[in-house]
Amino acid sequence: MENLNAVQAKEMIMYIADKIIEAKPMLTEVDSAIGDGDHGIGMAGGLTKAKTKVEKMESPEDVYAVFHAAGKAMLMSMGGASGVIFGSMFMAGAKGMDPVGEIGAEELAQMMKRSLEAIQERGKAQVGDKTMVDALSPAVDAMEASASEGIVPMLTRAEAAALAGVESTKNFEAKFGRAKTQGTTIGFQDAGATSVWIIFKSMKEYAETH
Amino acid sequence: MENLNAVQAKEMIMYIADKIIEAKPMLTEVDSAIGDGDHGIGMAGGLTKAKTKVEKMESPEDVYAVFHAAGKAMLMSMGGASGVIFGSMFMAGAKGMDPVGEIGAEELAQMMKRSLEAIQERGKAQVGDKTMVDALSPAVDAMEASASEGIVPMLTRAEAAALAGVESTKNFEAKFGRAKTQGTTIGFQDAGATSVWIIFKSMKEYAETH
Amino acid sequence: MKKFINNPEDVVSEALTGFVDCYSNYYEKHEEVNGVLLKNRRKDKVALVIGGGSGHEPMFSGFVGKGLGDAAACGNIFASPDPGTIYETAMAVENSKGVLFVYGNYAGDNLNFDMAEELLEEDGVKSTHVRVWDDCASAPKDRLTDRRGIAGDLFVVKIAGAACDAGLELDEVKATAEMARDNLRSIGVASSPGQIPGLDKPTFEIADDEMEYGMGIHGEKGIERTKMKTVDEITEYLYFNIKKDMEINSGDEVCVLINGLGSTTILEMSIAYRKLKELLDADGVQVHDSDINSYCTCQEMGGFSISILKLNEELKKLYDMPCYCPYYAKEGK
Amino acid sequence: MKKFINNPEDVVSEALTGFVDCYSNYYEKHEEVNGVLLKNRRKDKVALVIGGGSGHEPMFSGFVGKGLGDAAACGNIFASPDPGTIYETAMAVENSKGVLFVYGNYAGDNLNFDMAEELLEEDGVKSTHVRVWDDCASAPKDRLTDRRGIAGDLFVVKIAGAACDAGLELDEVKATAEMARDNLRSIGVASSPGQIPGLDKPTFEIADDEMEYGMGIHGEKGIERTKMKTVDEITEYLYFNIKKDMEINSGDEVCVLINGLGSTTILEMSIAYRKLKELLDADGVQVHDSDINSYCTCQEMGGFSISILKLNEELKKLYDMPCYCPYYAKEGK
Ligand SMILES: Nc1ncnc2c1ncn2[C@@H]1O[C@H](COP(=O)(O)OP(=O)(O)O)[C@@H](O)[C@H]1O
Ligand SMILES: Nc1ncnc2c1ncn2[C@@H]1O[C@H](COP(=O)(O)OP(=O)(O)O)[C@@H](O)[C@H]1O
Ligand SMILES: [Mg+2]
Ligand SMILES: [Mg+2]
Ligand SMILES: [Mg+2]
Ligand SMILES: [Mg+2]
Repeated sequence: MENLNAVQAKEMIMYIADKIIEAKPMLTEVDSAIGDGDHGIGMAGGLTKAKTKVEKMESPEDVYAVFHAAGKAMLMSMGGASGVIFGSMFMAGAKGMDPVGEIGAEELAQMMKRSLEAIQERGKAQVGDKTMVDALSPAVDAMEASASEGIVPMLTRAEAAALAGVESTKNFEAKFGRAKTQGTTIGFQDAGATSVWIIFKSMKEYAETH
Repeated sequence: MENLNAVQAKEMIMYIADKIIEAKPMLTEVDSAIGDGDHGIGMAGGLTKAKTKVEKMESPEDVYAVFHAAGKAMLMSMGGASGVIFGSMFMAGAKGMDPVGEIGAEELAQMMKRSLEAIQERGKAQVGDKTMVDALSPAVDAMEASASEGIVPMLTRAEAAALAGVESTKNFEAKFGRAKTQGTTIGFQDAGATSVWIIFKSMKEYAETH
Repeated sequence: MKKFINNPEDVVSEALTGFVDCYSNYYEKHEEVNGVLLKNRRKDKVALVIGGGSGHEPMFSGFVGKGLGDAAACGNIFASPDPGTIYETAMAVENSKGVLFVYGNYAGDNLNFDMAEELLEEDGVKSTHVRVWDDCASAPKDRLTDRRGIAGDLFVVKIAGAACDAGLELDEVKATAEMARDNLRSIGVASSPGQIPGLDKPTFEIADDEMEYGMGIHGEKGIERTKMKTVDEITEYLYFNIKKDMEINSGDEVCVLINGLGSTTILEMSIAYRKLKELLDADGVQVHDSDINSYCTCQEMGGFSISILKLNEELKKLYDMPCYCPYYAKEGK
Repeated sequence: MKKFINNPEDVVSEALTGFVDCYSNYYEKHEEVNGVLLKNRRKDKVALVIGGGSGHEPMFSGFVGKGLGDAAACGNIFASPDPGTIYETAMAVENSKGVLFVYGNYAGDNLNFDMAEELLEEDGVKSTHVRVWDDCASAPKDRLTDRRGIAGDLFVVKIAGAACDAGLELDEVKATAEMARDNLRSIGVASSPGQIPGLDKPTFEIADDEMEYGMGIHGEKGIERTKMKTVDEITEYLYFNIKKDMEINSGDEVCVLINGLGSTTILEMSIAYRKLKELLDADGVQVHDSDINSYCTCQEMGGFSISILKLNEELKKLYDMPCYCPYYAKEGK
């Protein structure tokens, strides 16, 4: 894949949704260990809505509109902190962009970067606060650094960076999230970061095969 | 003791009160096995009030007034079914009687008989319903049958009859009382019947030594 | 079970003091006995005195108010108040138009309230009573007077309070309250026990996956213990049992109370109400008014009951009169 | 923990349906989202929209009423409603005089309500918010905005509702509600956990003889875990902590709420109130009004909190305005 067109963006979202729905039990387990255990339910529900939404876009012509619709569907249905955070991951970077039929690696990286900024602006989490930002931030860095290599290599690096980010969350103490546990959270990975990794992994897998 | 005078009636009530207060833990245990465990607290509380009340009667001149005052103090303070029942045991038979300085065995027996009738009228319990009536009713029968022998022999027989009555309650299933247990009550003695026995035992002990 | 108390023996008196302190805009405590008195009460009507054992809060002390009880006589936990308490409480609020006592039908309460009525009679104060026996699981229909009073007490207090407010005479108020009582059925389900402060045994024992239909509000044995069911199934069973006991026909108007026994949440009871409403709709029964609340509790017992009051013209008129107390307020229609 | 539910996933929607069915004389459900709307609301005033996660009933849906919230946006259990739900709920009740949102200060709620405000702005609807951070145990005083909102929410809703009713403009209502928020402190104690329907773990774990000061209403870690104390000792500690945080002087007038977290009884909380009143009396503080109730729960969690609202002329006037909903009614003075 050289560029990502609007129809591919739609298919990519649908592919991500399937993978997140598949991972629902795993995400539940991860969130249960130190959170309130609802992250799998929330993400699976949100991405089901996103999938339904983009499925209805018959022959989409604007890549950004596809991402925006998916993010908005999540945002408007999930609730909790993660609804806004993960909705923004797809929506914020696509918001207000001029319609385009396809985007390259550079645009994709920039879109994710804008999303990251919006997420941090809204959620106030920094790297090291044991949130999804710990996976998204290095993934965005990796995208920016490797965008010139093309979409597939870029997403491959992004996935690896996200996974390392997930690992890093084990070293941090949680600062966000409503149902903090009583004990330490060190040694446990963050649920939202895990979702970020699954999303990048899915994007890469889709890109590799299309 | 040939007759019971008003001062002795007062002392007898005080003696009963001390014995019931002594028996509080035992009565609690008995009521706990199949009831709600408050019988010891209730009886001890009621007889403390009765004792305080008659203690204040400096040189009482009416035997019935002493019993009535004691019963009323119990009745007006104990609450629950047993307040009325045990209050009536002292009060009902003394109520409306012409004042007398002392009473003989016959009068004592008749007083208890009137109390029993009032208790059954109010409480509707029959012998065999596993209540204090199972001890009081045979005790009253014994009193009537042996009144001619004098107070001490009469109370000795009454105590024995009450104790046999307590034993008999083990064979019955409870029909009264607010907090019935879930299982069977057979094999357990009734708390109220136990109190009746202690009361007769105390009356006898007092009479023997005065 | 951990309790927020000081000395177990002081629970009732300390709680009454605090309760009356808290609602001192409305209530005062009787100086001598455990009676809660309404401060600014109407003086030209039959006095409504309610009461019973403590431990079921807000029942009974919390239903003293305008258009409700004029006073509540409070016993120890799960034990009837003594005749002295009842007598003094009634004397403090009676206005020479007589006293109606409304209380749950339990042996201890019956004995003590009867005794109090005798004391009032000796003083020339007219009084009478209505015993509430709404729990249709507590005895068969041919032994109505053996049935216990549970959350349905509230409806009888509401109607009796309105009848007093409407200026009815003592015998009329009594007849009206009895009409409410006779048009009323309740039945509950329990899932976990409550605990009396100071005692170390819970009011009953039940397995982790079990529940019991028809259990009483002191833990009295119910009619059937079974594995935990869905709330829809439970609601269906409860409604079915009420209908078996009291005719409810299409076109009837009813008031409904879903009453929590202590620790069951409004969230859960709302789901029960949803099902009950479906069943009532299917039967063509119209709900005039309804509540979901924990009005008659058994300490922190888990479970809830359904109470249904069938209205007629007269009951409806009285139900629609306004009432106010901190725990139960109706605007009136 | 046994729950009276059907499918865990349907709890919130089924409960909302039942709740609105039960109080259909007052409420209607938003057709598309989990919003509870007041039926006969005034149309000439700022709209007050409250909300947050479900599971704390009667908070928030139960505080929709006259002189209170015009609507409540309800999330899943212990999770903020999404911006769509908040937006649609607000749109259903706004009357072109703007919308004030009052909610507890939690990361998720802040994110979602902010997002909803942006959506309203895009549609030209003015809105603003007051976040309640009354729990003085949840963060030190120099990090006020990190504090959580607990039972004190009710006081801010009461004052904001009265300010709306009094015809104040949006910015004035906001300023008044903030004044209430800033004159308000709460702190609680927990003795046993609640449980989210469908989850098999309780919200926290605690030993049989322990309690925890300052625990949050979702089981958030408190400030001190200790052996169970007497309620007098506990009340003293809680009051002491509030006084450490907010100046309370002799002659001050306050409103007080003792709020049960789920399974703690009115009996126990009345004993706590008794002690609190003694302490306030000793400090020369006058109680203008007070309540003992379970208004902001954490499912069947054991424990209670104390909330104190310090009055000034303006707050008192607004507090004394009447309000009515099935769970909270004040007659007005
Ligand atoms: N302020 C925040 N910024 C970034 N990510 C956040 C923030 N708050 C929470 N998250 C992410 O959301 C995840 C939790 O999501 P979820 O369990 O669905 O929501 P909740 O915490 O409301 O139960 C966390 O693991 C974290 O990665
Ligand atoms: N109707 C009745 N007639 C006679 N005795 C009764 C009756 N009801 C209860 N009792 C007696 O009272 C005793 C229980 O007393 P107590 O435990 O003090 O009261 P409660 O049953 O209210 O807890 C029973 O053991 C029984 O002997
Ligand atoms: Mg979570
Ligand atoms: Mg007993
Ligand atoms: Mg008892
Ligand atoms: Mg959550």
